[in-house]
Amino acid sequence: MSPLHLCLLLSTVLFCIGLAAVLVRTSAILVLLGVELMLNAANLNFIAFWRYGPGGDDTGVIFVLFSIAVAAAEAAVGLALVIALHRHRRTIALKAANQLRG
Amino acid sequence: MNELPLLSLLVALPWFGALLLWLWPKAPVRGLAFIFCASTLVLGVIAAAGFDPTRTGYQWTERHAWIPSLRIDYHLGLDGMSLLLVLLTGVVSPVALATVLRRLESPRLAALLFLLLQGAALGVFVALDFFPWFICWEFSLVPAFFLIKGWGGAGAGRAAYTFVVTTLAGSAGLLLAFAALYAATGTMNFVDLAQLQAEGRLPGLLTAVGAGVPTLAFVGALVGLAVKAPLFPLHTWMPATYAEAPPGVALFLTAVMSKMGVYGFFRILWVLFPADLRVHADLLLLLALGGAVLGAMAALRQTDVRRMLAYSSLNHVSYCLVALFAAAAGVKGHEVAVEAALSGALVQAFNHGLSASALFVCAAALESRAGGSREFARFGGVRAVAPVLAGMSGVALFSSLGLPGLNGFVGEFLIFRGVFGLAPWAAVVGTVGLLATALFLLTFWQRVFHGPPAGAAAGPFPDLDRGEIAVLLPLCVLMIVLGVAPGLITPWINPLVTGWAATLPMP
Amino acid sequence: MTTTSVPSSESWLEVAPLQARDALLGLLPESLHWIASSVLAIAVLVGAFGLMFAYLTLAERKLLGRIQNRPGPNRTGWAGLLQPFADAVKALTKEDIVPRDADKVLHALAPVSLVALSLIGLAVIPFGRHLVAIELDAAVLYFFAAGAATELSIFMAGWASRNKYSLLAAMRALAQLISYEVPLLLSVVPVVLVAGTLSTTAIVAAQGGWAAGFWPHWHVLTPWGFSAFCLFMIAALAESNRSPFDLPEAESELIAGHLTEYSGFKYALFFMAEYFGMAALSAMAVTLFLGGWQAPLGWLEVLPSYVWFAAKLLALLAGFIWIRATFPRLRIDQLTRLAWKFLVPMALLNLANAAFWSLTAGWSGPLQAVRWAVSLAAVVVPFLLLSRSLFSGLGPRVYRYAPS
Amino acid sequence: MTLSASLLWLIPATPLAASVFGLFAPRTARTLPIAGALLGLVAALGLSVAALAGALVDPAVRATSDFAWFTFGAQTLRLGWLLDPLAGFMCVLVTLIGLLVALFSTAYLRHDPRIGRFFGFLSLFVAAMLGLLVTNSLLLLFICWELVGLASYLLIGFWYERPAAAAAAKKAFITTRIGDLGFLIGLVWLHQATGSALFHDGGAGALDAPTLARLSSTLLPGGWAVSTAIGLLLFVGAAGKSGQFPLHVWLPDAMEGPTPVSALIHAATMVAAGVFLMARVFPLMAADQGLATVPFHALTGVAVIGAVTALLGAVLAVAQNDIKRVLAYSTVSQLGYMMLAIGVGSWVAAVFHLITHAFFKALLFLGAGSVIDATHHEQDLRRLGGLAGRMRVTFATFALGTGALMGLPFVFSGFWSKEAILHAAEGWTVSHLPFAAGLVGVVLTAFYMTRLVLEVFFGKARGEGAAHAEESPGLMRGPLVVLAVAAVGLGWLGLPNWPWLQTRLQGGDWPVHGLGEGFGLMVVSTALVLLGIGAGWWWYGRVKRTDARALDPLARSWPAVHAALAGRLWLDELYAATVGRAFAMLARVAAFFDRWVWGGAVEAAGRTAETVGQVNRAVDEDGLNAGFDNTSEHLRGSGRRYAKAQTGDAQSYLRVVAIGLAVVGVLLLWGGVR
Amino acid sequence: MSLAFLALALVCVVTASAAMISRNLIHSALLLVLTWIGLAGLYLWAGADFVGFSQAIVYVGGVSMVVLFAVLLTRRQRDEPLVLIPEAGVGRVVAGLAATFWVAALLVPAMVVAPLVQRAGPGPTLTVKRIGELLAGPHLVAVLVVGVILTVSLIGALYLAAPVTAEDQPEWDNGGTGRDRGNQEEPS
Repeated sequence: MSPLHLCLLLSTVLFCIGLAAVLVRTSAILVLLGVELMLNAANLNFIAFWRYGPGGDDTGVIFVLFSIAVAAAEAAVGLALVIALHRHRRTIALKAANQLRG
Repeated sequence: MNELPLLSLLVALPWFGALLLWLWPKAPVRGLAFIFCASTLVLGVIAAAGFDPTRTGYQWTERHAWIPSLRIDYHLGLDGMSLLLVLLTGVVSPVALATVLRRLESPRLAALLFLLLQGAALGVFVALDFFPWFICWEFSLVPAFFLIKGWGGAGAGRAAYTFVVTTLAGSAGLLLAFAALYAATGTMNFVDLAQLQAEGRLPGLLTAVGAGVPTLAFVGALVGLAVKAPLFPLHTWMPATYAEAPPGVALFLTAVMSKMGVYGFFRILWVLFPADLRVHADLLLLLALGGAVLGAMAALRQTDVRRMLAYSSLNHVSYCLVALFAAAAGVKGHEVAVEAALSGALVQAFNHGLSASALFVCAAALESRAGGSREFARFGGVRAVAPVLAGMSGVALFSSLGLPGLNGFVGEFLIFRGVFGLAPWAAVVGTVGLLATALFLLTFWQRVFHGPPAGAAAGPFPDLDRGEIAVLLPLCVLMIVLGVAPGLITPWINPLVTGWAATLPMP
Repeated sequence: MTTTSVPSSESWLEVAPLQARDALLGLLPESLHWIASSVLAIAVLVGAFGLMFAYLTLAERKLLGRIQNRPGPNRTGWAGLLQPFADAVKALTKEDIVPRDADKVLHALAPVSLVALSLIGLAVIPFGRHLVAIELDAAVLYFFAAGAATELSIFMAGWASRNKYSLLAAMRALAQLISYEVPLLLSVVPVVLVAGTLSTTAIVAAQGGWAAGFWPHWHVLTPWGFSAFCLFMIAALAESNRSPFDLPEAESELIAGHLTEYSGFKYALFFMAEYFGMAALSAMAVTLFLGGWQAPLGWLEVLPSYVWFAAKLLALLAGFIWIRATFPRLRIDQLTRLAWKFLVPMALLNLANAAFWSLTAGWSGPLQAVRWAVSLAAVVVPFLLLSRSLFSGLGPRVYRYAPS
Repeated sequence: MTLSASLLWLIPATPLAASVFGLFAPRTARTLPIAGALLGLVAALGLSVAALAGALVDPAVRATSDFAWFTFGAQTLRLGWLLDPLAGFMCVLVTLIGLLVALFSTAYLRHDPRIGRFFGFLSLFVAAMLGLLVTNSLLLLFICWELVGLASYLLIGFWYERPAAAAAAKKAFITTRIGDLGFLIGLVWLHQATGSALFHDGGAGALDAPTLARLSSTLLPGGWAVSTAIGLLLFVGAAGKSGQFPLHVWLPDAMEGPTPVSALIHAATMVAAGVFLMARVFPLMAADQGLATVPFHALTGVAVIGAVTALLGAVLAVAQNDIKRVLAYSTVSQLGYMMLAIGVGSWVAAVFHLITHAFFKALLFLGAGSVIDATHHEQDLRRLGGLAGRMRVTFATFALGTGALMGLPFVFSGFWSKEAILHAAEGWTVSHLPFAAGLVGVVLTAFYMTRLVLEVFFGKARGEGAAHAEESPGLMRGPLVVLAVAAVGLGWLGLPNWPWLQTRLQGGDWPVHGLGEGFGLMVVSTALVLLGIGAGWWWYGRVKRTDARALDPLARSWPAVHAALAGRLWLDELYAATVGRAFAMLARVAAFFDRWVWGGAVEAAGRTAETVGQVNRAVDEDGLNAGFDNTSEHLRGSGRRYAKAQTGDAQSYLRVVAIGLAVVGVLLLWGGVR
Repeated sequence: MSLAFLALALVCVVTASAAMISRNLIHSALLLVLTWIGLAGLYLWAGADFVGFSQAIVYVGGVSMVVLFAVLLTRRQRDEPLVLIPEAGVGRVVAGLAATFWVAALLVPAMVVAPLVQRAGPGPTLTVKRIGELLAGPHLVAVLVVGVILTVSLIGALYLAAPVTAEDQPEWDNGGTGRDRGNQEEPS
């Protein structure tokens, strides 16, 4: 098990935890946190490949920086949505927001 | 070649008038309509003045490429025959318009439709390319349909329907014929086609397209034209239509629209399919004679004034066709007879236009005074009550009877002179038609005008008012003048007829 | 302390600390050197700043007293010198009350994390020519990362005590901290721009040397530098909840703010963390603007670098205390308006000013004067405009709650 | 003062101009139209006399003046005017009698409100008649011929309120029209054959010798000469106009018109037009005389028809009860004599008899008119009688006229002209039957005239109209006297021994022979006349009828014959049965065909089109649409099912995405998809 | 493998799973912050200092605050217990875990099988200057775009979250006016 594999393994685990949270939990905020976690797992991958990969260029790192910035923006908007949802539905359970259906 | 686009103006003016009527809500409808209607007569006279009878071929021509890719041109031209018919339309239209608009509370739409109809009719007479010709030919049906349907009698709807459908069915044949011609020669221009025919290449080209195509094309064209100028078996739409249509429209139909058919016979069949025409001449002559004689006979049985007039115009138009078909069978050596027959046909067409119009105006006058009823029985002794009406309709009646001294006789004499020279038996049979015509017209005259005043005549029966006299007088004067001096109109068609006679084949 | 090679040219005082360290490390096996040196560094830092904290509380109370024309604590030891130890004993012996419904874990964790986070910021500050705990390439970034984490602790404190007021106070404190973190960082950016690096040692090195023999290259002595320094200090005050911005635990406000439910040693820890935060921010200010351990004049180089550093640091701390004594407390809305409508715009403009400064570095002679003039104008004009607009909105206060 | 040929057109023009006053003047105008008409007639008379004088200067020459009417194709129709003694004499005859009749009419129609119109029509008639007389073209002759027909139609139907008059007018016009059709065919054929519309065009005209020789030499398929056929066709027209058998039926009915009309048109002039036509085209008719090979000669036909008509007219006149109908049949019979004269080859005798007959027949008619006017429009013999005493001048003139008609010897003109005809008929080589018919006609003529005179003037006045009759006013008696003088005097113009008229007409020599040569014939005819008179007196003179409703003496002796004659041999019914019904049948067939057969065909076409449309709609409706409808229904159903998958629960979507991701990944990596 | 990596990995995994399982939102938020700190450490361990510190600043400083504020602002009515958020049905849990299992079943073998090119030895060094050049160089556009994204999203978030007009305010939120807007009965 090379260090790279370990890193990837770790990021996969984190990713799956995040995914599980997203699929299972009913609270909107937790789903968002799950998503954040999945994003961070992805970042970890980048850094792992930057660290252990063939190397040569640092795009991975740059990518992570941008990913962090965008994730922050995403978190802000997501939570603003949750607050708006709460204002109208008085709950943040995802079940409440199911008007958009067939 | 005159530079003024007179013919385009001629066709466009009525349509422009219609457009103006449509757009200008507060227009003085009657005045405006008359101005545009009469303008065509003025233009016709100008065209006549500038027309050089001695020169053969077309004058006042305008030829512009319309659809270059299909080699279709916007080609207008005037020869003796078209000039004659344009003048006829010019004279008859105001009469018809006046009759249509008489005592009509909302004349706008009627006037508009009539102007469209008139424009289309003029278009037919001056177009020299099949494309514009056929457009005007078909387009004239539309306003006619609506005029009949809108302002006609009780059964107008059905009559208009049969009228349009039968004419359309016929013109479908026409379209097929010209499609064949186009396929064969690549052009639809009458002048070019005539040129091809003159060089004798047309039949060859047509057979190149398909084995039976020449005859098919001929039959198609024949059917299309036969329906319009009611040739005997295809005339069934006519009585109902003339009876049900408003008098003014019926007048225009009989005076001008049927002449479109005769014009078509000359312009298309005579010029483009002489050989076929000659082959079928006898059969067609028989049919035309049937039209003449049986038409007159049937008229005897009618009790409805307008239906009787319908049959009488069938009779007269059939005489034109008798002359045409007889001439078609003519061979070298019969030039005089052919010239007599053809010029007779054209003169008769023109004169019938006048006399039929006058008769229809009188019929309209009678109708309007008898509360719209058209039965003979409703009248009696009108001459005592309305002598001027009696006098005018007398002139019209005797003119259509063919009394010498009036214009009817000239055409009749020429036709009989021509037909006798070409097919004596036809002439003899034709005279039976003449007799029958005299019989039913005088019977009508006797029942309606003579005898003690009865029916509607007993009640309030005002004589002709200024409007009606203003319409009828010019017609009567024209009938008398042309009767005495037919030389006024024959010079235009003489070179044409001589030209045609010269092309007769060897016996 | 990373094992840096010791240049022989410097006076022995400079290198004394290094040598002492090497001596100590020598006792241990080579493999443990790395860990030992870092533990040593930590120990030294904690010791130094702990001691400083103690006497800082004393100094503050003495200075406040003197400013308020009263002696200040003088009962414990000679002129109150033992007061800090007395306080310490008091804090330790006080009963540590924890609310029943409080989130025990968070309640305990909050003060500890706050102190830890305040301290770890000091790792990157170059106390002397060779006295820097960790030589980091992105040192400044590390320092502010640590600083940013402190808000968490405050939230934990506010939340864990299960007390409406403490929670509300925590929220207000957080609002203040967040809104002042922006100008703090923005005021640092010009320095990084001009120095061209995030590493603190490089920044201090960049401020070495003197122009025209007597004018040190300190950032504060440039127009944009001075403006940036002022902004940094105001923001620092707000970050460490001091004086004009000490709304969260001000007496006249919500009791003790997010510290209401704390007593005893935890409360002392909070108190200590606050002072460590203040000290850290002052140290960063010294490094960035006051030339770190650089001596003000050429011939003053004789004193060791860490002495100059300590002097500047103490001066700043005195300034803090001085400000606390003189400025009235700001209301929460005035506070945030100051941040967003004055500090942030000034910092952004200052950034442009610094850019201009660094681009025109090559100018010489008369152009130098032009450069100064433009830079000065770029500071003064926005200051005047913004300050006028700052107070334009003030009108009679609309009391939403109190019946008019 | 002579009138040259080129001014000939003035003769018809003046009355025409006068007619315009009559026709277009306001209805009730009286003086203007009358004055106009009379002035026109006087002028025409003057001109005619001048023209006659011109013609008589050299009877042999035919002065013509031609003009172009109009051109058709390359041909030009040339018409012209012709002046020869025949035209001159006829013009004078027509204008003179016209004038006298006009004068008579002013009195006779003084009560009629539309007298202006009457004189308009009268002038129109005279104009047309004169035009017919002086024309040099068969076409122009035909035109005037028809206008004369029109005028007669208008005049017969003058009192159009009376349905009988209207019907009579129509019948007259139609019957003459039938004849005219034959005329038209003949005219057209002539123009076809000769190429010229003129009679005499310096050798190229239709009647010039070279063309006639050509015509008679060209034979028709049946062996007939072209000239014969054309001649006979023209004779058909003449028969129509002159009331020859079988086209005579309209003449008795024409009596519905005012009496002056009957006098002028149906006695003197118009009916004579047919005879004039035959005289004018005599060269054409006689062209085939010389050809032995020709199976039938035109003149033979004319003679036969003439004889039959003469006999028939006379026979029918015997049993008529209307004074004017008796005279009408008498005219028919006399016209028969004229056609007989032409048929036997002597057109001069025919013209001579025509001239004399015109005068005494006009006299008789005007006499009858005066009787009718006096007895307040009583025309039935049975209700007249005893007028001799009351109406002396009318009786005297009527008696002179009767004498001339019957051909009382030597004194009356009728005797000489009839003698000439009988003399010519006697000399006819073809057959003697016409001569015999002529003789029988003489007897019958004498008989019915005697009956007429006895019934009207003698015996007791049987009707109250007759009872109060008194002599007509002066204006009516004047013309009667003039006509009486002419009726007597004119005979002497054509005496066998002094054939002044004949030489002028013939334009050449005329055999002069003494009285003795034809004396035998004269004696025989005089005897026959006396026989007729005796018979007349025997039946009607011996016992005067006293009661209007009394049976006619003749009916008592031969009831069957009398009934037949009274019914005019049922000829009208015969016509109605044959020609009338045939026409009606033909008309009904035409109408039937028109409505059902052709109409039916179109209707059928319409129906089939509709049914095709119906079928098409049915197929379209049930077949295709149904198919489309349920497929779309099916789609919508499935659509709804799939919609359920959209639960709105974000997480369920994410689950699906995850699984999808896994599946796709697996496929990509190991599925060997790459 | 270095002890540090294992420790950090352990921290991350434990805190992450705890966060996701925890029933108390605040606890899960704070645990997640720890995860983020663990991750920052991992980045530092991997040698990407700058990334680690920015992760720290952005997540621990910024995002955590936003999360915590969100949690606080969306707390239930005063009278409902904060903690117990009713869990979804068992079916949902099973389905979710199944899906996760399938994804894992894809990722892990893929990772194992994947022919990864490894580079032994110390990791590349990345100085701040290098990062600066990269950002200001080839990735300048990306930087500007991210700037725009941040501005827009933050303004959007602000708009979404803040109750702009009266009717947006829920009836239970009396806008801090003290009066209970729900029942506006007249003061007696």
